Amino acid sequence: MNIEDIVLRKKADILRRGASLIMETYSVNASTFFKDQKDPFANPVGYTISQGMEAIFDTLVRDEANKRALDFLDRIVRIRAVQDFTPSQAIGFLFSLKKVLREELQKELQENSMYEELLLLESRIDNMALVAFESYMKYREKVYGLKVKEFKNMAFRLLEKANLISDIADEEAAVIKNDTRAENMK
Amino acid sequence: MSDVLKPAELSKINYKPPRKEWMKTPVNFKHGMYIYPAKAKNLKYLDMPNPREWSPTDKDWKLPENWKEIVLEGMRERLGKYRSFKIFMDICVRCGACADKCHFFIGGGDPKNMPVLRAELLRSIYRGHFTKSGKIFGSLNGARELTVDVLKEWFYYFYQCTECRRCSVFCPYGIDTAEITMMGRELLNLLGCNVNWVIEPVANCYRTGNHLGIQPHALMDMFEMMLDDIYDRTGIRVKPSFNRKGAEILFVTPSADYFAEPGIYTCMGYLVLFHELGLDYTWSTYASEGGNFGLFTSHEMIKRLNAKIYAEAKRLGVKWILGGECGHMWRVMHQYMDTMNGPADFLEEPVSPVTGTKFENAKSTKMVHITEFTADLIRNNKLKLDPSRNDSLRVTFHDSCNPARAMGILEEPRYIIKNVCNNFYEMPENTIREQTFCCAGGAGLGTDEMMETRMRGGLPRANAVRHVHEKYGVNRLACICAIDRATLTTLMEYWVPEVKVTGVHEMVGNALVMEGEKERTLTLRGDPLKETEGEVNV
Amino acid sequence: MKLLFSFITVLLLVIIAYAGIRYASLYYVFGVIIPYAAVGIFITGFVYRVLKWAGSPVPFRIPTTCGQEKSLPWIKQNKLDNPSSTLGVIGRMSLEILFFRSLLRNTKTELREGPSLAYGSDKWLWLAGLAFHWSFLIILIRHLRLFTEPVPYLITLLNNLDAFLQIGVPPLYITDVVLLASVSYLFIRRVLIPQFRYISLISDYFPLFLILGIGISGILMRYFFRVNLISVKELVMGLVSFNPQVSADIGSIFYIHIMLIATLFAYFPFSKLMHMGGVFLSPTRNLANNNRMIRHINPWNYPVKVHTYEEYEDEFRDKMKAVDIPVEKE
Amino acid sequence: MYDTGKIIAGLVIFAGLVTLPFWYNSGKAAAKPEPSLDTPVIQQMKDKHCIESKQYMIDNHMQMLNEWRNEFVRGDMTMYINSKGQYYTMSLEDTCLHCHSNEKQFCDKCHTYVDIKPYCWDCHVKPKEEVASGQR
Repeated sequence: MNIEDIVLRKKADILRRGASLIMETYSVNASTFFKDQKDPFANPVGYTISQGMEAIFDTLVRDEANKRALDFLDRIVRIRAVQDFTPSQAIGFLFSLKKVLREELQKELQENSMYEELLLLESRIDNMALVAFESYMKYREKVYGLKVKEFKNMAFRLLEKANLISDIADEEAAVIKNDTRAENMK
Repeated sequence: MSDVLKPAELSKINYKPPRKEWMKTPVNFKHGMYIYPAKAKNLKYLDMPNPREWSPTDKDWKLPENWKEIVLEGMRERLGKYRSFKIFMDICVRCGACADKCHFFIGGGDPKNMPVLRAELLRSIYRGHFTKSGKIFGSLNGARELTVDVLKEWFYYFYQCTECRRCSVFCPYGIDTAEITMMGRELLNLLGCNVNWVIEPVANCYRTGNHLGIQPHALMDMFEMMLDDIYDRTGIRVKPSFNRKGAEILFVTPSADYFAEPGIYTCMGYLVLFHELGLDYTWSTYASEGGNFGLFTSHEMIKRLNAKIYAEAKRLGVKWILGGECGHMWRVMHQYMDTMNGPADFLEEPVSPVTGTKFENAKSTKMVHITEFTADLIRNNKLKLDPSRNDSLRVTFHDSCNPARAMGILEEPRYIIKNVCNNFYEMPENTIREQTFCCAGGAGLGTDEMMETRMRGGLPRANAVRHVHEKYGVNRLACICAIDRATLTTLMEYWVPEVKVTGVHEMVGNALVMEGEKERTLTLRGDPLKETEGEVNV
Repeated sequence: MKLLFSFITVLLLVIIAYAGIRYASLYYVFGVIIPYAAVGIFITGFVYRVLKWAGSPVPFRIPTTCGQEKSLPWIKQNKLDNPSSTLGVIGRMSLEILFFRSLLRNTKTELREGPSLAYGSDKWLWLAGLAFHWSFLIILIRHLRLFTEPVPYLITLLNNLDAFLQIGVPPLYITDVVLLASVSYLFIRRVLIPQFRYISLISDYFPLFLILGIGISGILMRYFFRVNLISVKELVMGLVSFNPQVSADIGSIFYIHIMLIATLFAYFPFSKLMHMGGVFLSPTRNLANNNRMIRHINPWNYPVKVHTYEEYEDEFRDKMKAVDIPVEKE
Repeated sequence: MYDTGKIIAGLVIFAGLVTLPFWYNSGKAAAKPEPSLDTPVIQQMKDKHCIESKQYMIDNHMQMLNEWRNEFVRGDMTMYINSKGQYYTMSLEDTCLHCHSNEKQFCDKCHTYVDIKPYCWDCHVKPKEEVASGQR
């Protein structure tokens, strides 16, 4: 029996504890709500986490850079990137999975001395953490990008008027437009 | 392999916040979660108290010496003036029905964003200073002393509420956090603790008539550009009038519609619609702002800014007023304007010049919502529409908070959308109509300084959009609010980048078949009309 | 801490009543003075509180609308959730007060994942709240049999209905069971769910304990430590006809019951229990959404400083003229 | 907008409802019920006693009757042994009503007063009223 089988067998427990460890990074008030409210629209955070954990788990066992899993990981990180966390806190939940694995598999690990296999599993978690880090940075940058973009949108016409915005594709049209405008302004 | 960390050691990292009582947890101002304070020059221009340079992260907020007296006196005065305030302070039973209804709590999990606790921030002071039981039992009964820390907490959390009223829908006593937040902000304003994102638009609006402080000649430039774009798309030169005396209708819309992307396209929608109808109407440069950030400041400021609308209608001698797509503007027009600045007895009961329909429901205020006006046109077959022009769009509709929960405009926009486009899909039931989720940028929070807070607060809205995007391939989010058009655009970009935001009248403008138009190849936005947007898959 | 404080206070009340009767025989104090005082405080306190609310005006009409407004005649208005007439408001308020409609709104949902049991704690809140308030009301009315002579037929009927299961002697009242069950639920919910424990105050726990105490003492009295009902009614009738007579042949459990009820009545006007009166006055519920049809008057509306058109034109006249915007003064 | 009129009206209704018992009973002296023991059988008894002490019967007669019924109908006991060791037949009609043949003057007096409707007469036939001659 290899470690993947054992992990699969304990899937439900591992998933539940994994998700619950993430939830517990929130205040106790929020975590009960995130855990208990099952409506995906009334509770997008809890829903995303529990859905995401399942996908992450599958990747862990199968060792494929499964697009679906990465997508779900991305969704979790996307949420945590705008919540009240430091970067390490935002991604740290993946490492808490290691804790879950070790605790859940403690008996089997000792009996079958599967530590090497465990290391393999853990390195998959490390890989995912790296992916998560990339996502995290991507979304942090996005947040800053949005700040700039929103500012531009807000005064779109003013910037356009000051010739600060110009679409390359519309270059030709813009020239004509600016001409007529120049005339109108006279 | 014995040096594998034991579980207990691994678990030493503990993110759980200490389990302290909420009163003993002071706020910690972090970047991205507060808005910069109002600049002194803006406060001075508005004759508002305590203009100074300061920052919420400062230890010393440079409060007036007798600040405590000012706040308590302010509270006493407001308890005497607003039954709502007094009742809402007294009757909450803390049943918790509201707790998980706030988008900021749902998306972030900060317990003080539970509406009940947000109100308790104020209630605890009320108990401590205005009730016997609070004075006797103190913190045991949820009472506390007014301190600078309390003030900081107020500032933090009352500018983390978008006054969307969602919690009020679920409260068995109708306790409205918007009302409580408004009181909290009024008290903060007495000390000069306000945010620039609100006060600057207020000052600008007061002086120039609009939030960005655009002067009349520049306003005309903005319109020129829009008119050029309309000519470019339709081949028709629309000629609106400004400050024209004797027009039948005064049209008022938020200024973001002339300046901001994608608001301008909605504005182009109005322009082509009115042109096609040959409507006898005028814009005003003096009353060029429908939005009213006074609502996010104080009741007095609402009135000071709103006064322009009736004053201008009277000066121009119009018969009635038509209002554009906006959320909080309509809260003011619907629930405050007539009471504050009425009676509008110099106007006439609104009648549509095109269909002859009497707008009975606006017979006192004399101001009609544009979706009521347009829905009536469509119902009476007065518009030639080609909904297939919007075929590249798969649309869902976001009910903006104020039209939904302070007016009840739910069917009119839907009726219009269904007539101007062929693909309309509703979001899940508990996220629309009176249960709609806020964009998280209303009530003066829509600034980039609050980006993180806004993104997480907007998650419930975005999540429902993502659902219809994945299920039906929705790629356009329609709304009837200028703040929505600005903030949802950003929100979508973060959570569901495939979905763009539009005003309802932008789609009307696209579908409208105009007399003498050239064959349309571009939308008002300048996108190719027949683009099939390849990746739409159902 | 808050929980303990409330519990001990209620316990203390029980002990005071027991000791007062058992060891000091203060029948007149506990049977006459305290009940009169409690009712006096209740009525004057209640009226005072409501009048205090009434002293503040409703400056603006701010209903929370929960459905389609009245607009064009062919658009169906939701007359109950967004009323535009007094009749509609009465309908909305009735649903609110009799059936807690706003709380019920919590149950609406579509598309749920996972076990559906976990969801719906809000529905339980509605159900427990409704069960609690209704059974409390029925129990209150039922007690009128001890306050009236002859007993009106309607009260007899209510008594019989409530006991129609005919379990045991004297027959079990359904509302007794429902009341205890629902109050227990409301209490457990407040203690066990962290969100609610976090927001709870003494003034939340105390009335719960008090009502639990009243319910338990009442049930003990009816089914276990039996008291002489004839004497009880005699005492009560004496009170309501202002001719109080005390008799020593009523057990101390009765006085404990009375003590707790008296406390609840006296405490009522100073507490959140005033939501009973307040719910009628809530401006987001008891106003019609007819703002644009009928002007609402604000009694303290005062003139404010505005930026007039003249001031505006003075500042921008040249710029306006430059782009041909008509001006008042050339 | 104060709505003073409506609020005052509401308060008057409220106060009226709360004080209803005071109004309902005003001017009426509430007579304490005196169950009558005046029946021919009791009159003839030398030593006037019930099967248990008077106080015990006042407090517990309903439980006793309930137990009697259950025992008689569903159990196998037909005799009751009282605290003094005397035997009585478990019978409403033959034992209780033998002496207390005046239901209206005896049972109903208290039951009506505190609004209790015993369900004895759901099964049993109401006895013919026998009142001592002097009563009429």
